[in-house]
Amino acid sequence: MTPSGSDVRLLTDPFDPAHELGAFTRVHPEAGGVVSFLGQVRAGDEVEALELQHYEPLTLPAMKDLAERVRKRWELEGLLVIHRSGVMEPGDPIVLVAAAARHRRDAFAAADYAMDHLKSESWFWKREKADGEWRWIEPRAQDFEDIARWG
Amino acid sequence: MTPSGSDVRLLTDPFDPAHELGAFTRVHPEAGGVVSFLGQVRAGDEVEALELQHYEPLTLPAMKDLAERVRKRWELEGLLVIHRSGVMEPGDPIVLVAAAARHRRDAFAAADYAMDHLKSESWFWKREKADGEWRWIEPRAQDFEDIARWG
Amino acid sequence: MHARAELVSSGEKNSLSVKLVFLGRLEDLAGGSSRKVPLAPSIDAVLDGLDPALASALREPRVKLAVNGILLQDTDAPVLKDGDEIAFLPPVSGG
Amino acid sequence: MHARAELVSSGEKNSLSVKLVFLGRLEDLAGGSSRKVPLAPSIDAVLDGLDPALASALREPRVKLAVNGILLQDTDAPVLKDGDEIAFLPPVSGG
Repeated sequence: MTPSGSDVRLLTDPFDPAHELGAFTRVHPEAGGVVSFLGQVRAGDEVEALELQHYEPLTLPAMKDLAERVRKRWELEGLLVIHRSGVMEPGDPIVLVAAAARHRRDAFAAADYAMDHLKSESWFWKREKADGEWRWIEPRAQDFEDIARWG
Repeated sequence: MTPSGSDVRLLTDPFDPAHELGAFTRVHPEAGGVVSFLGQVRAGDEVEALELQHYEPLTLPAMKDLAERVRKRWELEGLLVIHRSGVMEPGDPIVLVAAAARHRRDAFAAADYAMDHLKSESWFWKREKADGEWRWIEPRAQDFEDIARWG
Repeated sequence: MHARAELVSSGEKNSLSVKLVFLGRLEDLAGGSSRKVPLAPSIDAVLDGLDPALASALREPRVKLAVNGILLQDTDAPVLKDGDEIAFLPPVSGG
Repeated sequence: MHARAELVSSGEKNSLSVKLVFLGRLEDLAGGSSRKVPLAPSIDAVLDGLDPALASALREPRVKLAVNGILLQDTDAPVLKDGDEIAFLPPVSGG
């Protein structure tokens, strides 16, 4: 927990989103609503594995900066940001963002904004394994559109 | 589960949102993202207890209708709607909505829409206990504004 | 919480009745969540048989009605029969 | 995954060096995630000492640079010193 009450973590090992979300909710009983986003490695595609690479001196500090911006923009009781790095398999959790607020609209907007900006700005490089071959993923135009929504 | 893959429940007993969300996520590994909203009885207000009353012939059928509308409007892998009825205490979960989708935007919009419409349209009557006195809650103008966002 | 009325009245053989169900604050006004009253041909006639203060609260335009779980439109004036359940639904609380 | 470079070089006393860190697809091009190269006064001079194909990929405008964890602005041309860590950051993957 930072002084502002945000919990921002970069993990190299698997995590249990239900457990994390339950713990987050329990410490914010004064919040009327908690909105969460869980991103996981999609099963059923041809992707056999996914690797996220981070750069230690930049990645976590930038995640914490983003959390601060979210806290300033909306009235929240708490904010949780957990992001995996390393090799993951289909069904594995990649990212969990949760925003606890007295008012539902704040919680939705904060989680949505945090995800758009995590996806497009964060210092993560991604590669996917398909047919036994690893391939680096380039940026997607959709991310820039998502982020433009926030003005 | 209905044929369309929505899980809509009206419960008169407490439920564990982390457990429900974990189970929902596990049956939708093909979804890239899961957005959830958890509404709980706010702690720290003067409210000692909250009671939601439902009317059996209308309440659950209307929740199922809403779920169908959400499924038609966005491309989802799954939709979970759990709503409590009966007497609850501060910190108790009231409502859990979760939308699983291949694409993040669909999951956010579906959960947001479902909550706006659940809150404003659902056949629930609410009373709160404060200072030992029960008081019925009237509709809020905010709900009509929330719902107007969807056109 | 409120079970659908038994379609066959379980009371005395000759007492034809309808069941009134009061939701939300109407429960407090009615002094109970439901009540059996003698069958009358129309909802208006049923309301005429109630305490005038309660009848007036039930006639408020914001109070919606359902007969046997089917929501009535404003212009609906159903003919009642023995065992019908009439629910009086004040505005939902939202929030 | 990539630890901040030790500010005091742990190698031989006389081999002044900088550490290059290659992220994403640049790791494949460089044949490794990091490399120690002899100290040169500027980033340009360091790049001039590399294989031309790699140097050209590292000079792409979309590749950002960080020195000791501080992101460089386009016009920054820092004077390098022994033990500095230069990271080459291609566009992040998003999605």
